[in-house]
Amino acid sequence: MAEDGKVKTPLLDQLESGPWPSFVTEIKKARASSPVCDDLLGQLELSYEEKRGHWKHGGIVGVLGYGGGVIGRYSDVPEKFPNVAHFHTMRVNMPAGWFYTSDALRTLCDIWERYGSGLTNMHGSTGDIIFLGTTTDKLEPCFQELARNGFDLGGSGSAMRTPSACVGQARCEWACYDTMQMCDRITREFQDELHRPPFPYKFKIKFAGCPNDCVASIARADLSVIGTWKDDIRQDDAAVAEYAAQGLDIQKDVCERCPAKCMSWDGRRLTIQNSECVRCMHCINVMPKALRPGKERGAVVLIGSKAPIVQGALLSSVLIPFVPEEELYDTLVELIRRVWEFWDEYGMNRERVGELIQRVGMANFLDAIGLDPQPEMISAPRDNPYIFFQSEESK
Amino acid sequence: MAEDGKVKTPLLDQLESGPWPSFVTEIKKARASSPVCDDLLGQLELSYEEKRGHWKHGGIVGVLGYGGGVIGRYSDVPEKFPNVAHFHTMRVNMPAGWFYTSDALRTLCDIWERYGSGLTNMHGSTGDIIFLGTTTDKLEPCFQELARNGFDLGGSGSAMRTPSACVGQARCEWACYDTMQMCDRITREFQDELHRPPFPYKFKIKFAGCPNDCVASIARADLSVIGTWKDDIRQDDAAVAEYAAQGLDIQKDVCERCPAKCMSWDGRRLTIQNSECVRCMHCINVMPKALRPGKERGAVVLIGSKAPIVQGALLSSVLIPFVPEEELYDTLVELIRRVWEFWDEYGMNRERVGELIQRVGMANFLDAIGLDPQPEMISAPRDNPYIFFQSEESK
Amino acid sequence: MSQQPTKRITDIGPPPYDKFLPPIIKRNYGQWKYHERIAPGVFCHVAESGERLYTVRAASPRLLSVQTLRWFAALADKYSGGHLRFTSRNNVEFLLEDRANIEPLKKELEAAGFPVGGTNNAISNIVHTQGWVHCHSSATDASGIVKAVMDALCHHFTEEKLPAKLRIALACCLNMCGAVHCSDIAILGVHRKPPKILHDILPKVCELPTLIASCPTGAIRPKTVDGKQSVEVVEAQCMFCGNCYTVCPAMPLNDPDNDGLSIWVGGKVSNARSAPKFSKLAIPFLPNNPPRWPEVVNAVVNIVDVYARHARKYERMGEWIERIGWPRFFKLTGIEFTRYHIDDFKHAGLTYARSAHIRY
Amino acid sequence: MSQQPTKRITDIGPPPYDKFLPPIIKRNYGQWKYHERIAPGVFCHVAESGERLYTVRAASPRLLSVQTLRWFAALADKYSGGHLRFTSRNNVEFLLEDRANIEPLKKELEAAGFPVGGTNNAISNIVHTQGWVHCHSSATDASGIVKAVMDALCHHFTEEKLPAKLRIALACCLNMCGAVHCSDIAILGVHRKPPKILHDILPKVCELPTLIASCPTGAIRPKTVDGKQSVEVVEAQCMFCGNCYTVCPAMPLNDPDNDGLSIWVGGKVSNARSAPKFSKLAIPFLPNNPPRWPEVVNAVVNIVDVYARHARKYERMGEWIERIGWPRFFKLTGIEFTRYHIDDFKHAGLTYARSAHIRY
Ligand code: SRM
Ligand code: SRM
Ligand code: SRM
Ligand code: SRM
Ligand code: SF4
Ligand code: SF4
Ligand code: SF4
Ligand code: SF4
Ligand code: SF4
Ligand code: SF4
Ligand code: SF4
Ligand code: SF4
Repeated sequence: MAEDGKVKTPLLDQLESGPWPSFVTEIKKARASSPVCDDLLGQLELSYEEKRGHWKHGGIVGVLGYGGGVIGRYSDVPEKFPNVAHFHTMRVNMPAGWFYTSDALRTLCDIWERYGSGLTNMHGSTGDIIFLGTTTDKLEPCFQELARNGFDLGGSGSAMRTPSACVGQARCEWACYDTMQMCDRITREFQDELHRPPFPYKFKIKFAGCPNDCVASIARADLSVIGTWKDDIRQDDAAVAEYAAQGLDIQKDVCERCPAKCMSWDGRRLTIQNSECVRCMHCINVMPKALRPGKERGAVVLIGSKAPIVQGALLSSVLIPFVPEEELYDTLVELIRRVWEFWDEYGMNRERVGELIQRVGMANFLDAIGLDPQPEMISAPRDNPYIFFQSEESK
Repeated sequence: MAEDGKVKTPLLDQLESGPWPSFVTEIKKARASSPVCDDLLGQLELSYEEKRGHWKHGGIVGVLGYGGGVIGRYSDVPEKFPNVAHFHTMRVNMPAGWFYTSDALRTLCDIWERYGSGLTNMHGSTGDIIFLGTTTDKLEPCFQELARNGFDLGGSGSAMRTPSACVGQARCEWACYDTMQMCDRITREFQDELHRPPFPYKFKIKFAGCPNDCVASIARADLSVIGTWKDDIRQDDAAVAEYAAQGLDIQKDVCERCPAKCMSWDGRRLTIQNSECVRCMHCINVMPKALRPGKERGAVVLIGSKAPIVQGALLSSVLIPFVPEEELYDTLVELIRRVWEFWDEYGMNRERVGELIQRVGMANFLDAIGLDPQPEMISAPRDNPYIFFQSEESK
Repeated sequence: MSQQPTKRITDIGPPPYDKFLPPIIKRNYGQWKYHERIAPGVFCHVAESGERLYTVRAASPRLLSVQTLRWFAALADKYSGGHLRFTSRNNVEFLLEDRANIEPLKKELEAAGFPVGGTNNAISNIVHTQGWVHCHSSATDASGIVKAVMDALCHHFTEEKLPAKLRIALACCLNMCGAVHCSDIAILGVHRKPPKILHDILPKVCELPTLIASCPTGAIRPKTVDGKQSVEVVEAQCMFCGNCYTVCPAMPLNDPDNDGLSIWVGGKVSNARSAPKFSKLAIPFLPNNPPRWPEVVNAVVNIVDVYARHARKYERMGEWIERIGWPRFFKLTGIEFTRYHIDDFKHAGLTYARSAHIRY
Repeated sequence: MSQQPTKRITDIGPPPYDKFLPPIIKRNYGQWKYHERIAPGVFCHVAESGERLYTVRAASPRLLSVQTLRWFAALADKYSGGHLRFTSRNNVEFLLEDRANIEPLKKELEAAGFPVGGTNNAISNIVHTQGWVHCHSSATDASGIVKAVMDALCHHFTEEKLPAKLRIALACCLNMCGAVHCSDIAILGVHRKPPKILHDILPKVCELPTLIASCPTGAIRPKTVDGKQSVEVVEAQCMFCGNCYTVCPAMPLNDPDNDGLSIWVGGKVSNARSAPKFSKLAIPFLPNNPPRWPEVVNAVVNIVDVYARHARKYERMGEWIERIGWPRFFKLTGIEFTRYHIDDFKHAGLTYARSAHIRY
């Protein structure tokens, strides 16, 4: 701390200029209501000087009866910055689609001002409301006041993590199922698994309403639910003509960019060979007034994506090619339970489900969860002759 | 053997009918000059009855001073078929491009009639002339008579295998370097490595005159030398027009099949954006009279392909993106020596050079043989963050 | 299962999904017909009913004080009936029924330093992580680099002049909380030195088997150090992933002189046109240079500029690079190709150039 | 280095590359300008000098008696100045200067049962291996299946009616001497039972360390069997590759009831259009049914027919399948998709469908 009680932050101050909103300014603003921000700025300035972080490995802290929702954090220079000696994060389960009313937002602000630093992340990259920085004693009271106001904690540790959903049918014409409702129902269904880590490692679920995947589910969720449709793209020829009239080069920018090469434009009429369409969304994206997903809607369910630690990053891959909208909830609940059961039994410590599948092989995984192999699950069959023929089949 | 001295082969006989030439007929023809064919037919008929082979694991047999060129083979039912109790194969190094005169062919026939079964494979899949079936005592005299007539043995075991080449400039307008001569020179340069297995495992070299790769070098050779060109495709517009006139759909069958999508056809003129061309040969293949490889010719050198045993099949990958025709021989000799040196030292028993590269990593392999990394060597950079930073570079 | 004192409230889950929805959305939920672009950062969704919902999107530093959140709330009360949301990339969106409110809202936001934009073929907010603000594992800061980079690219947020969407993400260590592995441009904090082993505390704070198992390359071996059970790291086998530190506090990797950043390009998440792709290595290492990381900013700006100049309409970064080929990418950007670009992990062999397809 | 008695001739290498070339080729070596298709199996190369070389290509069983070779030689003397060659797919080619000789030569060849063809968009000869004729390692015969399959497909050899070249290869065990791993259609002999261990001879004929190391899955473990050092095979870990047998005769895998064939499709070698590709599994197992292997013949004929009906011009098997997608391939061919089609080897994860791109 500097003598006059106010820290000097010459390096951080340089991040207050420029057109992009500044997190430094935010921390300084919060000083008004919370003294800890001074020490946070101080420690951060120190990190900027030394080019190294000053946080210690988090310890296990939390609220009664929950195994997660809080990330413990301690300064490694507490003598210098006593107010951030303890600086835990609370993860608060966001409302589906990240919708708020001004009142709801103010309620959250009041609570966090009372119990914490007054600093937040809106939102964390799993989707939670992140309350940045408080002490162990504040966790429980803060949690209960949140609860009284209708908010619960999010996930951390080896638990189901806070599921998230794209804005979906609330504001998007392309949502092939109700992402927000589905996220809400699944989150409630598995409250116990969310709050009390029962698994070998974390399990994330994300709901995207269409193949644009606006929540990055295919890259960032152990279970990725992506809306799609089975029937033909709905087409409004008049609207197509309008786009053409407005100067859209339908041949170049639409037909030639179609990955299935199943569209043709003769200058007047657009023809889509829907049987070849792979539901990529591109043509619909470019002409939202003219083209829309079909009416026979549902979702493709994919499994296994994650960041690289430690066996290398994975993308989710197709597990169920199509589930009709009306069967989606029951199918997912059933599927999730089976996957967890298998993972629980065979998953190693800190092994994500995607890594488990890679280790035991997709075919064995399918057996275990009771699904039949389908060609839609693969991009190509094996190219190596190393087939483990099952002895039942050979004589 | 059947009573009357002639074996009955009811199963094999069924393979003498039908439009395709029959190997059974061939074996029967050879009976005229060689009694062993009876026993070969007998044992083969037995295999057809029992659905299993009747050859034992080959022993080490050969000719004086050579470590290869012969595959030892013994029957596991010698009591039934004494004439094929020993039935070794001799591999004879074929003439480049598999060209023969009728006299040369007759010479080979006479020799093999004298010393062996009179049965051959023209050719083995590495390219050698295969003399099928003789006994240990015949190997040396047969070899020496071949030698007196200008033929030498081919490779086997952990040696440089008989290199092979496409017909190239002898009969192909697309050959970007002299494949047959290159094959001839390399084969002579490394006679010792061909006849006296010095390596951890086999090493195959194939020469293809252009990217059509008519000797499957990219799939079947540890070192694949594929002709290509650097400048523009030579184009004869009149001839293009002719093809169009004859009904070739240049837009559909040529432009749209171009992997680089660098061709355009306005119904009268074909335009190739040569800077984008990836030298795939397709357009040239379809219009040989109109399009030809450029004049600045040479080869791309690739390394590492092999069959699946045991780490999985590999395709060769780019090692030198372009070597001008005139520098090709010296470059190859130098390169081959360096590769062998490294492989000799670090290769494990029965580890092909491609497998070694996979094990130690391409970058380390390049260091070892003294080549600089180039982006042409990869289809894409790494997507994982697991970089082994070299300590020199970090402080 | 856990027993809780009855009066405590637990396991209630998040607020019901429809609790905070504006009336117009409740009325037209699932009935949206199409949307129109109005201006950068402003679009309009039209319902089957004919009703129109206007969205105004503004930038956010993500790290927000309650003061700013209250100000957002006040803006919402003033212009959007108290309704707003945040996006999956951490921008704030105001949901307006009255088109007339768009301009005044934009003015207030911009005046306060919250640019409006990020829609369509623009650069949107940078998904990022905690960095030195809150994480123990970081090789660099997160918010500071994001601020510096977006200051330089802000015009691409407020305009829609790129060939396609361009998504940038940042993660401060290999855990990649920002899930940067599928971004058009990814900025990733990296360590370059093996963990320092704190032998004195290690036996107390770490489980040896877990620690040894945590190393993907098997670089960690048990070792007795003055009597105490501990471990050693075979330095040649360490690729600095930090997984050992995640499971054991006694294995810190932080090293001011050697920590820094790497740049990755060409990833995408959407299924639009091409399938989702991983980001690939562009620049293995850039120095950690706070407060404004000029080397990182310049590298990112250069890649964006080259892409903007050369890519075709609707071509994402990765789609553009695949069309022109990686050699051309390195040529156009002037980025040096090094041994580090050549994969040597699990599936390395599949990244070798296994054809004679070459551009000269 | 080796010392040889001086009179012995060694290390002379093959005949000089130009020794057997016909004069017209010597005159125009490297000076060919273009080629023309004349008829199936017959094409003409035109030199810059204007000279024309006619090639007539005939089928060969590859396994040839000296009698037939002498007959080829006689034909060459009669029609092509004594000049002929064999191709990389084991067909025989006669090299004619006089166009008038084409028809009589064709007639003699066809009369003797050597069909002329295999050029352009046809099925050429099947690259194959030794099988029961000469190899100890084979799970099936080679020549017999080739004969049966080509009898059924001979019209595709003598016509050029396919969308593109179609290359078939056969290998009688996983060593894949036919290098079938990059063929439009590959027929591969497979074992389905672990090796039987001949404990009595094993210690005498095999090196234990080499043997144990030879197993890619580590299924072979040292074991003492009635006093003698030997090995055991963990059956669940064996995928029947036969590598142990290659290094150790005491580990035979042959098993008449369980050996058989698998069918692979979509590979290619050329760089024309798409890059070279590996063949992928179509049918995991078909019974070994000599002398004519009807199940194999029907399977191959069916795949060829479906391909011929659906592929576009100049689309190789693999290019066609990639365009329509594998699900459609299985549908059109009526081939059952099984657990065995899903890769579980090294790079398996990369073969999973990692996008939402699906045809319904
Ligand atoms: C807060 C957050 C980053 C942020 O600033 O937004 C975060 C912060 C941490 N993550 Fe994360 N992760 C966060 C989203 C992610 C994501 C993105 C996502 O969920 O979409 C990923 C990549 C996707 C994935 O799960 O694979 C992610 C992959 C990891 C990993 C690597 C896991 C893996 O299997 O690859 C670790 C390491 C671990 O779990 O031990 C990790 C570990 C951590 C820890 C707990 C550090 C540690 O080693 O214990 C960080 C605590 C920082 C702190 O002090 O606050 N975090 N983490 C994100 C959670 C906020 C929220 O709940 O909304
Ligand atoms: C004769 C021939 C097959 C034919 O009928 O044409 C052949 C026959 C044998 N090969 Fe081969 N290979 C033959 C070309 C190939 C090819 C194709 C090529 O060279 O283009 C390959 C695949 C390409 C490659 O090398 O990867 C091939 C890959 C193998 C392998 C697996 C090697 C690998 O690393 O994957 C083995 C196993 C071994 O070497 O132990 C093998 C082993 C064998 C052995 C020696 C059996 C053994 O395990 O010892 C066979 C002897 C059969 C016999 O009794 O005559 N053969 N072998 C070919 C050589 C004739 C010639 O010299 O022209
Ligand atoms: C608001 C948001 C969803 C949410 O629940 O928060 C959203 C909303 C929309 N997205 Fe998105 N996307 C949102 C994140 C994403 C993401 C996820 C991400 O960036 O992490 C992706 C995947 C990005 C990727 O591939 O790496 C995404 C890929 C798309 C695409 C496909 C773009 C492409 O060509 O690849 C479209 C279609 C388009 O823009 O033409 C799209 C289109 C849209 C539309 C037009 C859908 C609609 O009709 O309403 C929405 C507004 C237009 C626009 O330009 O933003 N959205 N969109 C997210 C806004 C993030 C932000 O603040 O910028
Ligand atoms: C004679 C031979 C070379 C030799 O030295 O023996 C040869 C000769 C010719 N090939 Fe080839 N190719 C020969 C094996 C190959 C192989 C190797 C193989 O099959 O194992 C390939 C790679 C096959 C693959 O990709 O799997 C091959 C891929 C081609 C291609 C590319 C075809 C494609 O579209 O992928 C062409 C171009 C074309 O046909 O249009 C070609 C074209 C030609 C031309 C037209 C080249 C020329 O201008 O002379 C030659 C005769 C035409 C024809 O249709 O056969 N040749 N050609 C080989 C004849 C084998 C046979 O008896 O059928
Ligand atoms: S994922 Fe699809 S449905 Fe969801 S917001 Fe994006 S575009 Fe709309
Ligand atoms: S959705 Fe994609 S695949 Fe389908 S027609 Fe449109 S662009 Fe083509
Ligand atoms: S590889 Fe090229 S040069 Fe050689 S024969 Fe084939 S087409 Fe001609
Ligand atoms: S050679 Fe291939 S890539 Fe080049 S222009 Fe012709 S078709 Fe296109
Ligand atoms: S990426 Fe690494 S350093 Fe950054 S928040 Fe996540 S775990 Fe912490
Ligand atoms: S940093 Fe990674 S590689 Fe290095 S020792 Fe730790 S776990 Fe192993
Ligand atoms: S493929 Fe196998 S069985 Fe056939 S020849 Fe080669 S090694 Fe022998
Ligand atoms: S057959 Fe292959 S997998 Fe089975 S034991 Fe032998 S080497 Fe191992």
